[in-house]
Amino acid sequence: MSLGNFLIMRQELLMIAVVLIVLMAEIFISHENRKYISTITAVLFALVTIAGFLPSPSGSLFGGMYVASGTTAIMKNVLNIGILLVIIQSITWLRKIENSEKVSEYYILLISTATGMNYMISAGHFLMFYIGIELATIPIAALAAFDRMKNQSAEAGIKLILSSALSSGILLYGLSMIYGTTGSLYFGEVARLFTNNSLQTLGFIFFFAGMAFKISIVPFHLWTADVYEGAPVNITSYLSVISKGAALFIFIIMLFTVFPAIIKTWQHTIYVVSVLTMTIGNLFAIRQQNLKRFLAFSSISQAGYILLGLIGGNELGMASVIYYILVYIFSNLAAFGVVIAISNQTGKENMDDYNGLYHTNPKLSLIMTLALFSLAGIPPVAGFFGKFFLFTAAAQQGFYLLVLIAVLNTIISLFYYLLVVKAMFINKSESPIEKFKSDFPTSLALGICVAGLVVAGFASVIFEAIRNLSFGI
Amino acid sequence: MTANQIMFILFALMIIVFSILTVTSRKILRAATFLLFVLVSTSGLYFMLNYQFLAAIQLTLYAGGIVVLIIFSILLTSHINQKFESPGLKKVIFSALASAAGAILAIVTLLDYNFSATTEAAKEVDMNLIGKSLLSVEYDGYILPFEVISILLLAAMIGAIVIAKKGGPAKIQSTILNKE
Amino acid sequence: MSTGIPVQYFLILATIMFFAGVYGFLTRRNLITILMSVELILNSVNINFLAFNRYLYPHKLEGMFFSLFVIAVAACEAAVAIAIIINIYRRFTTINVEDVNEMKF
Amino acid sequence: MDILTLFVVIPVLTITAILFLQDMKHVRLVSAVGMGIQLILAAILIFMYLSARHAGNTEEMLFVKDYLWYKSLNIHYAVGVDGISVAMIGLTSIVVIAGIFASWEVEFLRREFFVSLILLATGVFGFFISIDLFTMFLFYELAVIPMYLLIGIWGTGPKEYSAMKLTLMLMGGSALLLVGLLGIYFNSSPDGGPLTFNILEISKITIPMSAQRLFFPLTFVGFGVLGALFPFHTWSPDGHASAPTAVSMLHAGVLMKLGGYGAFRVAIFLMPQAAHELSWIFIILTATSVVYGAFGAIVQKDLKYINAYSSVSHCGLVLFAILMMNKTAMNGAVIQMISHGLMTALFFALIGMIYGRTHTRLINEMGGLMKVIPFLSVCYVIAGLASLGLPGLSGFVAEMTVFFGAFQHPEPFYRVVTIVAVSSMVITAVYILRVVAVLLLGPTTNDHFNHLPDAKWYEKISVVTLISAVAAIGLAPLWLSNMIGVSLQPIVTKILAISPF
Repeated sequence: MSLGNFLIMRQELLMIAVVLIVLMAEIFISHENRKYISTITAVLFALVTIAGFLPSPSGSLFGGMYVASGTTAIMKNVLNIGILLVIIQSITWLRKIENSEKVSEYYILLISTATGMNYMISAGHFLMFYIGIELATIPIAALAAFDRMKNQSAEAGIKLILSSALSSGILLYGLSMIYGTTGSLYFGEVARLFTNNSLQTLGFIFFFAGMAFKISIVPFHLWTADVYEGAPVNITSYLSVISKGAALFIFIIMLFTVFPAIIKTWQHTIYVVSVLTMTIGNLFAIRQQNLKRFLAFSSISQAGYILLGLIGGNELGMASVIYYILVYIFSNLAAFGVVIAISNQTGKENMDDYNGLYHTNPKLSLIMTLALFSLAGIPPVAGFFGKFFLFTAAAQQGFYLLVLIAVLNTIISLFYYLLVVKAMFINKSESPIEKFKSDFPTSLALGICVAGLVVAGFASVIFEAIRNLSFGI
Repeated sequence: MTANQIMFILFALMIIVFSILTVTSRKILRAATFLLFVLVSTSGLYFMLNYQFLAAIQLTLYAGGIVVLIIFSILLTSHINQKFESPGLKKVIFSALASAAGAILAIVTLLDYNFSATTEAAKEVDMNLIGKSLLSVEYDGYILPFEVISILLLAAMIGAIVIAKKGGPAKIQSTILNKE
Repeated sequence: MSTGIPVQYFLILATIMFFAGVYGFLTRRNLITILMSVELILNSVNINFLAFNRYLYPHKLEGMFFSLFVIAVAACEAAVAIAIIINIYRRFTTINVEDVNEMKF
Repeated sequence: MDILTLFVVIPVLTITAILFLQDMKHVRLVSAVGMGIQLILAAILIFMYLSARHAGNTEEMLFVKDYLWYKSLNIHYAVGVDGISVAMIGLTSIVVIAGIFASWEVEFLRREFFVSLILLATGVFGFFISIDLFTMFLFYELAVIPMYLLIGIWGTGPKEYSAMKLTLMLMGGSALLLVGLLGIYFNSSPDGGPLTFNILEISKITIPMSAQRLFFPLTFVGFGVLGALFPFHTWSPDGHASAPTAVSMLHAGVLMKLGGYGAFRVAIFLMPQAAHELSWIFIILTATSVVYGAFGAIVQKDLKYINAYSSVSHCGLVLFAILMMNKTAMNGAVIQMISHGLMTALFFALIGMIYGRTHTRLINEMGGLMKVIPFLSVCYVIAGLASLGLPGLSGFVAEMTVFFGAFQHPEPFYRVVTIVAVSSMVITAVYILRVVAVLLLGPTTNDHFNHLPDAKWYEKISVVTLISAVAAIGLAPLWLSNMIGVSLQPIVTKILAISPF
């Protein structure tokens, strides 16, 4: 092992460097210059994101503990784009007086979770996977409880950390069975020794249940709504997009590389839970008035659609999941970006407050509409392509009925997305949200999202690149 | 019956009884004490399995650290003599049934499985080996998780401080809230 | 040494402990006792790993190291959780889950 | 850039121009110019198409252009036209320009209105030029979604309910369609070659029968929802009644034709065996549409509802004729699509104009309009006569061809159903004449009506364009049916190969 080998791991190392720089900045920068911390962090993280796109060698380090391949590289890049957007979106919120004392802590925690996600995705050993997933969760719980002024925020934090601890416990219990039957925790060896006996299947089921908690799949979704509503909006968007995306990525890697031996078992399981997830997520989302909660439930049902890509168990499924999560990052962060902008400006988060928004803030309304259409899978925005590829992946394996159920579910989701569109465009309001101008970070983040929404669909290069790289898992 | 078996039965009984008491006791400080007993007995099991290092960690970090932290926060937040209301009967029955069913399923599957041990020679677990494995970069070396968990500890520390620290504008606002 | 005791005994012991923890998680309403249930669960996992390691695969130390790291992570989790619990106590002056439940479905 | 892609590019450019306009007054002018160019382009296309055919080009699709889009899934952006699509493109451009002039006076959010309207047109044009199932589906959904805003914002009556119902039902149709298309895609190469979405390539192979039985109903119903197939037609009356004038025109005139065209081009053309086997089910459904729509129109009192139900009936006839699967009937189906498109657009335009003056659409609240607004009234009579199939106007040609073709079907079941469907013509005559009698003749019921102004210049442009097209088809139907007939030949050959009658 030489120094050059560290290049393989440079993404994580760069992130740790950013964490340390911010920590140093917190200690050494004088009080007046604190306001630059946000900018510095955003710029540094942007550099990290760009660095991720440089061609990187693949290979494994530490005797197989750490694995990097084209697939993991593209997964990390997709997540980094999303994290960068969240960082930019947070800037305005952190400028508020009650948050000004803890700006650097916010970024340290946020980027630590990003590091955890990257290690999790690159794991080649269950221990790395476990530590990665905890590193990606525990700081997020602290962030969810960040708003010390709000009761709900603390509640969100405790619910998140307790349910994630329970899910880790369940997951570990399953892992212990897998360890007991295979005698190893390296992915490659487990995959080789995994057969279809009852104890291993039971272990896998515990493992699946633990992961289902993290991805908030029905019936393990109950914590989601409270946490999403209570946490600060930026953290909610982070949880519903980035955390979920990362968990899905590692889940798909594991299903394809560690558990191919019991593909029939997990296909059936995913079939059932994906139907449940999208249907129940949708049915709950219809009833929501608070937009954060609304987007939270809609993100549950989105996870259900993404499972359709997993079920195929082939490269097309892998590529479509990565692509869809990229699109989903743009769509959901655009929607959340609008909610954040309005919440920062006026503190309003309910659907009724959005009545007549188009007449006062046409740009925000249009962005919201695009984002919602993308979530619903309406052309010409990228969500249409993403959904189409997911459904193609499932149909390729002959799951036509599942595809039909999923498409009908998108119609239900279209119904409630249109309710928001209706509120903004059609409903009249006595006291609409007054006209305001967004500041630079907000506009920048929204601009990137919209560009992503428009470009990601038409530019087939993006999908093809993902497809080519995800071939070699 | 060998001394080993007697010891195991003793520890097992303690673990089972006190585990159940931990989750059913209606006095919180007692529950914490029972948890302490469980953790100590577990470390006894580790000794029996010949993992002295881990048994020591269990005693110091788990029994000594976490339980103390828990008891500390109990004293900070609760009245010691306060009894919980017992949870609703329906919930108890449902949870007990679900847990018992899960336990029986798991036990049956475990007993059903034919475990086969490896034929390779066992390694003597001494501090030397543990230290070397922990710092090894080769196969079966654990330096990477060791390093990554340090970031986790840092992040958890910062997170805990950020949440729990008082002061700043929060104080002003909370007094306003209290007045309301 | 542990001669004379089949590995299954350890596993059954761990299983009972695990499901006691799950039961506690489902029925308890005090946040600290929920945290204690989680500790039970993690502890049972450790017993499993160590028993497997010692009985079946003593040529490597994977199970032992896994337990080691699980203990460390559990400590982090407990630290953050207790920090939040104390914060909640300051805010609500209660740590019962039911009282904390401001939000509804 | 090829001429076909221009049909998508010009609307997009028009939208861009509108978005950058500073002065709201010029929005409608820019729209009219853009769509006027589109109309000229359509005329050029028809001319080019005819001369190419005249020069002996016998390929199935002309002006084919193919760009690889998503390589790994073999998705192409592929365009090409035959006589049927050329005719549909011509129809669309006429109706769109008429629609622009009919909505000349939209004041509320004018820019957004024209943008949505042209976006809808983009979807429709794109749909008709596509020969790749993926792009076809993309344009199909693109055409549906602006409807929600168009009806929801600028509509009347229970507009929000109608808009939601319409959007969800049409999207529900597209859900079935998506599964059907994926099914076709994954069966598009039984011998293990690369899978394809290209219609021409798929038409060369035979999809396995088991797959056809599954995916033909999905595809047909998927398109059928848009073509107002009974019992999925319920969005149509509500949607049309609530929509603003131009939207009703475009929707009934063009958008519903997407259903018929798609069912024909995708469902029947690609899966003729299943179509032949299962046609009896859908024949019953479409015949029900035809008769039910006509009866529905009789009992209505609202002008828009009358026309909406009559659209259900006429569009049902299109699907009915397609399912008869012989050349004459299919020829009739295409002519019916065009004729009904023009006619119903004319109707909705006139209803909108009359409503704009009288502020009511209930027929028993009106009367004697002939004396007050003679121009609009005369046009209304012409539209009515076309609708009930008066010789010399387009409706006659279309319906005669359809029924003539349908009756050629050798099996008695189909003949009986045809006779039942023919009865709708009589009913149509009843409700049309009743409306004309009450509305235009008779005494004036309201004093206010005596001072109504007649059509303005832009309304005249809109109406006259449509009427001249209706008359042109009625007076010289042969060139149209020849153009269609040549293109139908390969399709009919394929169908006849499996169902010899």
